[in-house]
Amino acid sequence: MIEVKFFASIREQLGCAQLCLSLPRDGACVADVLQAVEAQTGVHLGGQHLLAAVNMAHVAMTAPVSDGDEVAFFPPVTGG
Amino acid sequence: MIEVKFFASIREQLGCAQLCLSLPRDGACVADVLQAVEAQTGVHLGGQHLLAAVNMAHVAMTAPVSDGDEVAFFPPVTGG
Amino acid sequence: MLVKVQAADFDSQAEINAFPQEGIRGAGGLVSFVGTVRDYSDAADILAMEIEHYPGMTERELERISAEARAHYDILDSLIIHRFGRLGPNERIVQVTVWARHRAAAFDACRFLIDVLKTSAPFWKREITPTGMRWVTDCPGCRAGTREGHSHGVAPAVGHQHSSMHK
Amino acid sequence: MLVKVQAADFDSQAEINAFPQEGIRGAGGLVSFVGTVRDYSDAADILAMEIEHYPGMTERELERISAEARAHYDILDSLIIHRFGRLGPNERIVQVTVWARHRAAAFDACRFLIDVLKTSAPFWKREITPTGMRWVTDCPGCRAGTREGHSHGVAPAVGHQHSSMHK
Repeated sequence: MIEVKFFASIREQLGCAQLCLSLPRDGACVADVLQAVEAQTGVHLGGQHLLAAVNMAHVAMTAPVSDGDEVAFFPPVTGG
Repeated sequence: MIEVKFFASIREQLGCAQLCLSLPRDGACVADVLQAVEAQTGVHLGGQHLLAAVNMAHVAMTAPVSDGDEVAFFPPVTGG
Repeated sequence: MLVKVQAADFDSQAEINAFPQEGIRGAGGLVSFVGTVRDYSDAADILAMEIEHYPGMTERELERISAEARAHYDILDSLIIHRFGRLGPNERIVQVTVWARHRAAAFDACRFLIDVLKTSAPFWKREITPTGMRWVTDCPGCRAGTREGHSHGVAPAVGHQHSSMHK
Repeated sequence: MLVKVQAADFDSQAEINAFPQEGIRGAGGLVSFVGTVRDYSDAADILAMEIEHYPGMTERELERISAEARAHYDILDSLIIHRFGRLGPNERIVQVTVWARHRAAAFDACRFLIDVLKTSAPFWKREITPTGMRWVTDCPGCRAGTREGHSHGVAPAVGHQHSSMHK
């Protein structure tokens, strides 16, 4: 299983802060996880700025995801 | 008369913080005042870094001095 | 390096006084940036600001950029404090303080830290108005060019929505 | 703009809190530089620092450079505090704080102010040792190139004496 977290406007769009998913496939990448999230929630997140993290580090959408990872999706940050 | 003030190492070299001088000549400049100070005190200040101010504003050695002005000589500043 | 992510307000001077002295011996000075919630005199409908964050990743990112600053600039140490939760006008949001032997490095590193914090630390602001909340959008990715982790989603981008609240 | 030249120590945060709020409405933040007396672990003979100044001209110069910063940078206001008299290791000497709508201008103006202060405000430091005092020499004129008011005296320069204490 992988734990997927959502923050800020993405969390609001999905109406959910966290999901557990099984790894979509061997050798899955972050984009695959996002597609699985969209399939499960029925919410389309494409077409907007979206950042991703794996195990609390920023990654590209093409980054690999392994079983047990924590994946997060969120909009561009606005701290500071 | 003009009032001449000295600060920091210049004050120490002269052994004096303040002098009153008559304007060396009509159309005198800061360098003329410095020469008058050297003549009066017998201390040679040439050959070292020296800044000057007239009426509390930084000026060049060629700046004019008028009767009633406050002239000051001091080493490069080291504040901050 | 010291990183604090907290809801509570802080006193800049007290934080500086309490900073471990061992690492900053020999400092000629410090440079601090303190970011505050703007006073919305011109947008009277904004009652407050609320800051959400990603607990765990936030601290990790702030520690990562602190280490990066130390690797790239001749500094002695740094402190980052960032608040979350609800903040009123003029309240402090963030403080970045850098100690260095020479001030040029302190200025450079402090500026680096706040710039990078704003594009990498997982904080999100929203404005609280009488009729609800709206997310502040800033899009540092668009502003700064492509950055790892920045994407317009897996589907083709169909345009960005930007609110009027840019910092 | 506010300029304070004083013997007493100051609390950075208290000074910032007490700053007139009218002029800094709309500030997104502030940048501060605080300069301190170094800890002379490697020069154990230095007991303290003493700062002499030119009363009247000091305030005038600090006000002049504050006005210059405001003319050249998009800032809201600034505060300069500089102490004189005897200061021990790690004591605060100077604080420069700049408020601005956007942080880039605050960083630029704060740096400008401390750089210019160090070459134009009439303060002189000397180190107090068990056997006497020695003036700190820094020669910003030599470092920064020719500047109005900088001269090697009316006689030809015969060389500069520089102490080992450079900041």
